[in-house]
Amino acid sequence: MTTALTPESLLAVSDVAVTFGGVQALADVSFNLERGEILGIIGPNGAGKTTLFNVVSGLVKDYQGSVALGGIDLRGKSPQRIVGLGLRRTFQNVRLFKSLSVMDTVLAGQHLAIRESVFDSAFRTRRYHRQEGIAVQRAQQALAFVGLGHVAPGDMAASLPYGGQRRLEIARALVGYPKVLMLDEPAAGMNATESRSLGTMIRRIAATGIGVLLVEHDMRVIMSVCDRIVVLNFGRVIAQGTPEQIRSDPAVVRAYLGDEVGA
Amino acid sequence: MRALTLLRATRRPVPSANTKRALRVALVLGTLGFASAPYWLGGSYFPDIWIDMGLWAVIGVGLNVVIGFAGLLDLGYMAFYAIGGYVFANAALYHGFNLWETLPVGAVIALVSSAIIGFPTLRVRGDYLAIMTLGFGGIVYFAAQNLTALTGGVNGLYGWKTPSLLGHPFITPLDFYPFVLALLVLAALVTMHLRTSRIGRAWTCIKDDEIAAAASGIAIVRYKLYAYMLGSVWAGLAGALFAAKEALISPESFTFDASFFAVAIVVLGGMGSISGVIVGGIFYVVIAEWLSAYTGTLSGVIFAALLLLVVLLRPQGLIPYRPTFDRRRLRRYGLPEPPVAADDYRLDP
Amino acid sequence: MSLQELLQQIVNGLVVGSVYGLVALGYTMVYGIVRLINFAQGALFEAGAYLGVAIFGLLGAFATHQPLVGLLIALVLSALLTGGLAYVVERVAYRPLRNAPPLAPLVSSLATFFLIISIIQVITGAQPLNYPQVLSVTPWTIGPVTLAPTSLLIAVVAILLMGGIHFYVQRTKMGKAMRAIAVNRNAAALMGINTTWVVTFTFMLGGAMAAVAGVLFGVEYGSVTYNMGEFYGLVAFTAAVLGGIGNVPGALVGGLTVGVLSSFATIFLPNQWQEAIVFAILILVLALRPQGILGERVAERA
Amino acid sequence: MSLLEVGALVVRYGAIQAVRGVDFALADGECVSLLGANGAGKSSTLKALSGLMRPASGVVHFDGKPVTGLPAHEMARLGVTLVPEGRQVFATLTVRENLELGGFNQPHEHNREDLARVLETFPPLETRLSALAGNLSGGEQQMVVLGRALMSRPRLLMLDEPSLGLAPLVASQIFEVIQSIAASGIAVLLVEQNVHRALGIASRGYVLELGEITAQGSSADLLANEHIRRAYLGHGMGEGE
Repeated sequence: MTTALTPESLLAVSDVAVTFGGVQALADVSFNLERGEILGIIGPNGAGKTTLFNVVSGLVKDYQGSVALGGIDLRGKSPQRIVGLGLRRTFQNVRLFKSLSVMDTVLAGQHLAIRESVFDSAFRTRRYHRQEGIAVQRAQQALAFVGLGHVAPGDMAASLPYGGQRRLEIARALVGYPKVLMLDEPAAGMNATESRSLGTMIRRIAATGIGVLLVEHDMRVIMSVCDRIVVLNFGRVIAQGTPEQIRSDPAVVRAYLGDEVGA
Repeated sequence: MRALTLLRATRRPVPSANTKRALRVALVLGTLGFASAPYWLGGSYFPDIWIDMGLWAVIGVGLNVVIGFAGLLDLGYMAFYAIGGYVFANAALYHGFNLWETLPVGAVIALVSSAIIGFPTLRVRGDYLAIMTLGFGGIVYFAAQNLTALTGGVNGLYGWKTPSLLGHPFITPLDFYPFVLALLVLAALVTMHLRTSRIGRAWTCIKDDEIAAAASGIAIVRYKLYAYMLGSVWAGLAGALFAAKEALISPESFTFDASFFAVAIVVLGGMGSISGVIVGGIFYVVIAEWLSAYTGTLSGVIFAALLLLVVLLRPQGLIPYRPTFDRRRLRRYGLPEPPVAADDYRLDP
Repeated sequence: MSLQELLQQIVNGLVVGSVYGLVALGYTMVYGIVRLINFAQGALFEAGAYLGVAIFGLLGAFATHQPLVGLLIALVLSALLTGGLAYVVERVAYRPLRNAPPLAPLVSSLATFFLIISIIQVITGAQPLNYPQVLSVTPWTIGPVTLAPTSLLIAVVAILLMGGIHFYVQRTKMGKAMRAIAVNRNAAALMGINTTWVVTFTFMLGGAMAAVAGVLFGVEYGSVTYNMGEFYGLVAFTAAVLGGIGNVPGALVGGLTVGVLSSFATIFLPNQWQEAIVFAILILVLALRPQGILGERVAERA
Repeated sequence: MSLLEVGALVVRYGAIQAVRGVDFALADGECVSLLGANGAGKSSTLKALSGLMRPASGVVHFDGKPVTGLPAHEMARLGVTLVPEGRQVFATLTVRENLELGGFNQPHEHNREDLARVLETFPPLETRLSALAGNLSGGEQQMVVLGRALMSRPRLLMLDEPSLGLAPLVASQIFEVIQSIAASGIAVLLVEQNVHRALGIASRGYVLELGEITAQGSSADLLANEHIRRAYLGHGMGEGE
């Protein structure tokens, strides 16, 4: 299955293959992600989802095929450069900065957007105040967007309850105004109510035009939020389609529940 | 949205405004009183000690950028103190430079040399970094002992013309004291400003979690290098002042022990805490001075034991840094204070 | 510079290098198993050397009449006592920080290092102490080089011990447990290995080897100084890194290399620069080949 | 009497409660399966039972004795052996050394006997005894960790996703071995994503969802139950809530 590079797609993953020490971690993986779309990536443990995330975010550099973001080939670009091109991610086990306040966390997310030199910072020039003012305002917007608008900005990030930390991590990514947002198991550790409100938030994120790549084990979230779903097993795409199609796809059911004995 | 009310974090009880104001006034008066002590105590002993405290406090403030802000263990920090000192001594001795003309040169050379040593160093793993800076400190120490043409060897350099400013010569320690104080205030202010800015946040991110920092677009190695440079420059300036005030510079001020004490000052005072490391520097001089009346080596035992106790029992140091975000900044930037409702805003650059 | 001089320096370098290797062993084993640069190792080396002085002092005339037996007693006792000290260091300064941020154990091992050498300094008053002469000092002349019998004894003891440790790590149950922990501590615990104890034991073994090196060093140079742990600790660390930290044979290779190189430096450079050479090697290795000569024994996690 | 009894077990990672008070039991020689989607709390349960993690609360009895919170090496000495997820061989040690480490607390004679038995069970390992375990294929590594576990003469063998990442044919071989282990009288607690295979081996099963047991019963009952499908593939949000 060969998909031509489609520059009009926001994120185009074409024929990506990765081998780790003789083990084929990914093979022939192709899909596109459009503006405002939510694409779920699912599959049993060890299916290659993390490897795929690492390829797209630039942590795995040795792969075949191509990944393009907004028409720009990502091959050979450092993770930090890819962030600059408009790709942000969250982590499976929340990774917040333990010695930053809630506000500073979201300001740190704007590292690439804030234009102040060391001199501006050291001597608090007018440009410093102007830049910080804009950054704080944007941070407030992002915090409000993820439902943390009422939290005291000076509270420590780590003092938030778990669900709040997940939201803060999303705010830190959103405030970089990404084109593509990759969410790595955002519902892990959440109860049903929390994951439902998380689903609503992901929809609102996509509504702003951001393409969302969602890896998630909580099927309720996946099935209710995603526009399309890509299913991986043993590093290959075994199904691709809408939640309805995926739910009844026999290959998917087999991947999750295993073969009947003797089959 | 009901679940969100659970997200509201609890806060510590706030002391009343009056208590806070009284405390702040007391603190300011106390600090002023302490800082001006050499003037009303008189003599030359006290100004000497106070200059020592000031210089060690500057060392603490500078090294705090490296260790406290960016989380890099630097065991060769005093090398930059040496570099500043020898740059001044050479400029004064052979080129007739005055202290004030040399200070910027010393600062620039400390910056450049820290960039040169930092560039290969900061790519290695965290624990190797400590060793590498230790090796660098060692090389500078041996260079100071043996590059006789530049450093005067073990005897050091001395005998330059007394520095003067606007025709006023600097002879007594009290002449130098205001400049040490000014350097300390500048160092404290600048690093405090850096801490709450783009670069300071980047350092904190790197210290806390390099992977998450990179995911926010922070160039790890470059910002580590900045921390190393912007920390080392203060040692360079302090070293130049130290040489000028002593009218002598020799290798014995830059042994590994001195770098160890610098680390101890930062960890004891409180990593990241500017007031903490200043108090740490003062505390160090008090202990060292007080004990030197009995035995010079006992201060090593006491400081090592204290350092160990602090790491084990109070890792945040004596005066911990409590990061927060000052609400007054919101007012300053004309922004509403929380709660901010989600519907008021669109996410749009 | 003559060929004879060169050969002589190689021999000198190999003798002192074997002692470096023994100290490096402690760094390498502890690093291999818990990924900690144990700064205290240099202080344990110094403590071992000073304990040796004390033991020789207690043996008094006996050591003069039976120098080899005296040396053996000094080696064993100093190793045991320093091993005990290493136990205390591990319990007090390392174990409580097992889950602390990575800076904490580094700083605490640094503090421990400084604490031990400062205490030695306070007790001995910063004066160098003399070591008794163990064997007759008439050196042998072998072809173009001269070699003191003591030096040969030292090299032989050091290299035999390193061989013994290598065998121990490769062949015994405890050694296998150490290597298993180095790869994967949790999986090792699942095998029924008391990982806490194995780590403590590794610290003790490293300390004991440092003590043996300290006594041998004292015998070779005839005296010990209060700050020897500082410089030679760093030399040994350089040796460990050069050989490939975490790698037991690497400690020997690194020790001998550093020994010979710094010995060469005495030919080409003024005496004081010998020490700077070691720092230069350290920085160059870390910058250019941090995995060392024999490569780091880093496991690829499956 | 039960070999293993777990009561109100809670496991937390910081703020996250991974296991929210589960109760279950397992008789001597019985093979029981623990099922559920990723993140349901299966691995955390096994980690707590093996001593790798301290449970936040709850009680665990093994062979009638309280063993809650014992460290991993003591659990292993009691005969509770976990084969962790992702194989985790000692990559830089040889296969023989890996297997010998499995019998760390067994007398030397046992090791010799057991090594022969393990090689009988896994013939491919015979020729690879002196190879470094890290250089083996995934299937061979799984044989090493299973063999390593058998060397400890376990009374309760806990397996965490033994077929993870293995090609179907290799996985089949592994399942056959697990079946024969269970048949030999060793109690087995099996966590496995291949539900049909797992229930084919186990006599009973428990279904975990978000850290709680939501279904249990005989393998036949569970296979017939829509509940399993739901636990893995989910329903739309709002349904069944």
